[in-house]
Amino acid sequence: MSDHTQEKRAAKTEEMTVISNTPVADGVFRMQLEGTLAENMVWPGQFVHVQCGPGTVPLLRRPISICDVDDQGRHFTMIYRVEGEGTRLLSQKIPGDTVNVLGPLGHGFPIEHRQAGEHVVLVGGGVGVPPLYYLARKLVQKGVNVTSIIGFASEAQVFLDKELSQLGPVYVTTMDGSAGSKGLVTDVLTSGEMDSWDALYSCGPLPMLKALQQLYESGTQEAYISVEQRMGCGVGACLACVCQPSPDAKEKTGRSYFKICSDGPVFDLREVVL
Amino acid sequence: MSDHTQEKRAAKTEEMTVISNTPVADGVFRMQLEGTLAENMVWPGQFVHVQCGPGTVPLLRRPISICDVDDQGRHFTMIYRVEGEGTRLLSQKIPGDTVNVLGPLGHGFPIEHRQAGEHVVLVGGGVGVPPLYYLARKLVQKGVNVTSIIGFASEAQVFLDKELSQLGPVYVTTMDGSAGSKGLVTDVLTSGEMDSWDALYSCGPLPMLKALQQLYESGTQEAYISVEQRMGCGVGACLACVCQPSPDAKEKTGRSYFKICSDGPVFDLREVVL
Amino acid sequence: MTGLNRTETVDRLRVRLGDIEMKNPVMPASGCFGYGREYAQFYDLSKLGGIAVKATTVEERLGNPTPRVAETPSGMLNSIGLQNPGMDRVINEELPWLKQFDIPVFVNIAGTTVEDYVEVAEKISQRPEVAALELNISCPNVKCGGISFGTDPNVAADLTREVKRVSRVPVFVKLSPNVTDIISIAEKVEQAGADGLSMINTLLGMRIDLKTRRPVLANQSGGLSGPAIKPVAIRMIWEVSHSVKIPIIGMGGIQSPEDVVEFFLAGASAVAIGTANFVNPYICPEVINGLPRLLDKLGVNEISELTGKGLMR
Amino acid sequence: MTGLNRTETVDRLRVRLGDIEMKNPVMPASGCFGYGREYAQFYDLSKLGGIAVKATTVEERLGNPTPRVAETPSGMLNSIGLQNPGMDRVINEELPWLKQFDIPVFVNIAGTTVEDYVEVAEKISQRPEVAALELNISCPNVKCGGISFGTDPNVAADLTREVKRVSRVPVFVKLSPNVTDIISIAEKVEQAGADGLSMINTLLGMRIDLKTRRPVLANQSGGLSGPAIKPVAIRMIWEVSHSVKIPIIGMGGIQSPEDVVEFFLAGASAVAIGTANFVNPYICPEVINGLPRLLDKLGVNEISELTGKGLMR
Ligand SMILES: Cc1cc2nc3c(=O)[nH]c(=O)nc-3n(C[C@H](O)[C@H](O)[C@H](O)COP(=O)(O)OP(=O)(O)OC[C@H]3O[C@@H](n4cnc5c(N)ncnc54)[C@H](O)[C@@H]3O)c2cc1C
Ligand SMILES: Cc1cc2nc3c(=O)[nH]c(=O)nc-3n(C[C@H](O)[C@H](O)[C@H](O)COP(=O)(O)OP(=O)(O)OC[C@H]3O[C@@H](n4cnc5c(N)ncnc54)[C@H](O)[C@@H]3O)c2cc1C
Ligand SMILES: Cc1cc2nc3c(=O)[nH]c(=O)nc-3n(C[C@H](O)[C@H](O)[C@H](O)COP(=O)(O)O)c2cc1C
Ligand SMILES: Cc1cc2nc3c(=O)[nH]c(=O)nc-3n(C[C@H](O)[C@H](O)[C@H](O)COP(=O)(O)O)c2cc1C
Ligand code: FES
Ligand code: FES
Repeated sequence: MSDHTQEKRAAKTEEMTVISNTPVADGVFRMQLEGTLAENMVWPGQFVHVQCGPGTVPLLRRPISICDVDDQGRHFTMIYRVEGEGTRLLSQKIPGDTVNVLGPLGHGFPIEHRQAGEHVVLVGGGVGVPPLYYLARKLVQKGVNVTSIIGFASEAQVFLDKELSQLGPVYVTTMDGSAGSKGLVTDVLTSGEMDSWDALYSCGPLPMLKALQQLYESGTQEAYISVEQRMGCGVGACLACVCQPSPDAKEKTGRSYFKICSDGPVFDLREVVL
Repeated sequence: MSDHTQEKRAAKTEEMTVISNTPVADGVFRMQLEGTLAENMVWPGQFVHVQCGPGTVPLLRRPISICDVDDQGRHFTMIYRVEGEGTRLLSQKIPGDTVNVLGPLGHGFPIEHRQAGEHVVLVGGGVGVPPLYYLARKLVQKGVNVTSIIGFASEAQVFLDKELSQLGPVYVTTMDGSAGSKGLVTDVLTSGEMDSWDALYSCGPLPMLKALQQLYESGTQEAYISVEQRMGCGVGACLACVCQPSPDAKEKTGRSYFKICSDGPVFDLREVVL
Repeated sequence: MTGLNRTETVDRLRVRLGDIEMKNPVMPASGCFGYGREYAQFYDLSKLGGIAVKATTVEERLGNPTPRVAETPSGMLNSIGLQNPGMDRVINEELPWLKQFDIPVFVNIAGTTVEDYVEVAEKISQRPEVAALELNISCPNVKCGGISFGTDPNVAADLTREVKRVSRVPVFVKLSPNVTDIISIAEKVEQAGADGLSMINTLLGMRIDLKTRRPVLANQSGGLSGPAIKPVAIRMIWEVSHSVKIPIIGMGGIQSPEDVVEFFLAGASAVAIGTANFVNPYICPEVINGLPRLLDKLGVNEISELTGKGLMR
Repeated sequence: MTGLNRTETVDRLRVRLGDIEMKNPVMPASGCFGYGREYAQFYDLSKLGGIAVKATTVEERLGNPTPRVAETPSGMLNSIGLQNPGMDRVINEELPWLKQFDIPVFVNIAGTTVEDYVEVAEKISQRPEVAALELNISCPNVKCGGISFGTDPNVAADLTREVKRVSRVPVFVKLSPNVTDIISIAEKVEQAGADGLSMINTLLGMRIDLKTRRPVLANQSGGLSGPAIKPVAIRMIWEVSHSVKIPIIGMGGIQSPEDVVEFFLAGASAVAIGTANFVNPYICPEVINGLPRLLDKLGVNEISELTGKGLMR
């Protein structure tokens, strides 16, 4: 729902081929999928809707963020945590298997107005970190300076820290202090050690997003969050995934609700009620 | 439900390993499965109840006859036709995959009273032929002379003809005459070209079994048939698979119904109403 | 394919629901397809036999709190509620857009009082884009302690009668399966003037999260849809089609041409596909395209021949 | 595991259904386990929390014609009918055999008139092997035009009252889910003296074979069971448990320890497993064995603490 226009390419379905599917942290897998769909995945922050099994159990697709796309647009990467039946089935796929993917879906992070030399902070938590990686790559390509602050439960859950550190400084936090600094990502933001920044982009669990809203809602700094919700269609038709606009956004947009799958998942931090 | 006692070994479930799974005729596959269960499969005519998929679709197991067991009791063979979803999933299994098998189940063909030198006719139709192969092997081991009459729709559907011909004479019939003689298995039986026989064992589609009943019911020659019915449990608990005893059998056994899965699938030809 | 064959293929799938002609029997089910815009990015909606749009009420409704969907074995639960922008915006913004596809539009209408329904019916049915109303009687009736209109034959019949009085287009009544005796409801609704029936709406179901110990849906319970309910739909359509003469739009778990034929044999004259759109956005055209081959296999020329041709055993 | 731990494990699973003690909450469901003999070849039945045996009638019944089962997405249909050898043979041949396992036996009883039920109840409940009767009220009532006893609150209550009058053991009433308002039936049945409820019986469903154009089941329609109906069962148990005080035996699609806990949170005090026995003959002991670990994971000591502990949202 941002004002910024951004190239959004067509979504379709495709049986994509698994190139790799390997654990990157405790219960977390990285899957690379090949197919023509990848060339449409040009906007970081979008997601795909994935059919995890062949039959009717599980019935619905699962939304997973696009974590990276190769520069030729031939394959993309997603990183997912095994939560329930759907992601468990995904984790059993081996190279050569196919996965039916619907995407790319939704509105990603608005970045076309970013200028070289700006400083952007990426704030991620757990399986909210993956979309930030593709975002970081795109930003760095534009000459934007990127600092990542990524939080996990503990050391065993940490991933993408090394990859992100090749694109800019990375702060890792863990709840138990077993890796990086002990505490929350917001502790880093408020610690004073951060350089000033031009925009913040975030994806992570609801409490994290709420904490960010509390920190920045009343201010004026540019900030975007990617929001999760249980989905049905993933394309804006079923109204499973609605969220409420803030009073301001309601007035500005005339909208009484947003659909996270198609208006989001990325929203202006001040635009939605969490 | 035959009077003859026969060794019936315990049934259990096992994740058996697919050794091979290859087409043997149009839409018909032979699957070899390895596991300790095979050593209990000593009685020809018994069946296994097979879980075709991992989840709840399809939900129920599928009954498939035991077609052969190696002499060491390490693996067994089944031959199945792709009919619907269950057998379709089975046909996609590759060596190394596992299949959950419950068995061996039911009462097989009574053969412990057979004498060397006797002449036995095996009459099979379509996917009713497989259990007759194991039966033929066991009979030949006892020195019994075996003649097989096996019927199929057409040439493309014929299977096990070569294997059976190593155990005795084989008559093939097809509906369209594209292989063997044109017509039904019963045509061979009534043609007069058959030597006289001491017993008949049969497995095949309902119309075939009915024709056999009509031919021999009023006579006194020993004859057994293996009957099919849609099954639930496969072990005699749910009463999905009942059939009616003939008046004689009712009187003799005091039974008002038979369970095909546990009293059968093999019955005396004169024992059941088809 | 030659032009001749193509014409034949089209004709084979043609069905009639009373006065409504459909070039094929498949439409998306209400609530599962929005007003069509989202799926128009995947294919040309004029391929559809028709379209049933989301329940429309007098005023805008915001529906239930989230989470609104949950997964069940071969099914899903939803508690969207009656979220919709209200009839005026539907009339001004959605219906005109749908006109371009030249397919019969079934507008699902809902309310909490008879007056609500009548108001929507009157206004919506005047729009030239509307082929028929689909009366969603599964809604709670606020004047009867919140019990759904669809659970009492007389209440359902009264509502049907009132809506028929004002509607300029045929009225299909969408029956709730959460009833003891669906036959008597269908019969009463037919007597009250319904031009057809849609069945079935969702079964009431629920899931509880073991960790939070709370229902997965914020609304506690929701409507069960998808393949899991197909046998219930088939049974109800079979029973009802043996008791009424008006045409039935069948739905509940359809995801293949085979399912469509099963619904026809049970008594349906057309079908709607709901949940399966979420699994495969192309499901409606794929099912439509698959029908001619299945008819060939079954030795049937026109699909309309199959309606109610299921035989007793 | 040490002896001490083992004792603790056993205690954690203990539940009470009124006066009936069960060492664990899992029993096979009526009709899915015969009288136990077949499954005794797979494991020692004394591992079970109890056993519900097939519906028993006054005289022998031969049930419906075959085919009697059909497959549906995540479910199955059955139309076994009330096939059973009649109460005398159950009393003489089956119950004495079950005695050896020392587990509560729930005898499911059925009939077509109130008198039938009363006769079976009186006779069966005198047997020392019987812990409780399970009143199957889904049967057609021949004196009321074949409508099931279970669909009318007053008919169900009258039947319950008559059976209670003669029964020497607690009476659990097994509710049919094919009703508009299961709460009022549950309440009436409770008022009529029921000691507990079993729910749910099967949903009515049907499948049609495309080739023969006939219903797959010889009886046309049948009862839908298995995972597909779980969300309906959870919803009904949740609703009913908020309206009655008597204990509920929950069933409908259970196939894992997680399912058992979901039923407890919805309001069940024990559970029965039906269809899953056909898929995995060891399912009951496997679920029982898996429960302690799940309780650990959920931080719960005794499973009985979970009954009705599902929270509103
Ligand atoms: C836009 C978006 C992007 C996401 N990106 C990622 C990602 O990159 N990596 C990752 O690991 N996870 C991601 N998630 C969360 C992921 O969708 C869930 O973990 C996953 O759906 C769980 O499915 P399951 O079958 O394993 O679990 P189950 O709990 O068995 O799922 C049951 C149902 O609940 C839904 N569900 C459960 N948890 C969530 C959740 N957190 N959000 C939405 N639906 C949920 C499932 O989709 C399914 O319909 C994303 C979610 C959204 C909405
Ligand atoms: C004792 C016995 C032994 C059998 N041995 C063999 C064999 O060796 N080779 C072989 O190819 N087939 C055999 N069959 C038939 C085989 O069980 C069915 O073809 C198979 O179950 C079809 O399953 P499906 O999912 O592919 O078909 P679907 O039609 O989708 O099955 C739907 C349901 O109907 C049942 N069903 C369908 N056809 C039959 C049938 N003919 N008999 C019993 N149940 C059926 C299925 O088990 C399932 O529950 C045997 C059947 C029985 C009873
Ligand atoms: C998300 C969702 C929303 C629905 N909304 C409506 C609705 O607004 N009005 C209505 O009559 N039915 C509604 N339904 C019911 C469907 O139209 C359909 O009757 C039901 O889902 C069964 O079909 P299916 O199994 O193909 O989904 C909805 C179903 C779903 C899954
Ligand atoms: C084959 C079969 C036979 C059944 N017979 C009976 C019966 O005799 N009496 C009864 O009350 N319920 C009967 N039921 C219903 C079950 O006891 C149970 O309520 C229902 O199947 C739901 O549980 P499930 O999904 O675990 O099977 C039967 C169910 C099946 C599948
Ligand atoms: S998931 Fe269907 S509208 Fe968003
Ligand atoms: S299949 Fe259950 S008794 Fe035979």
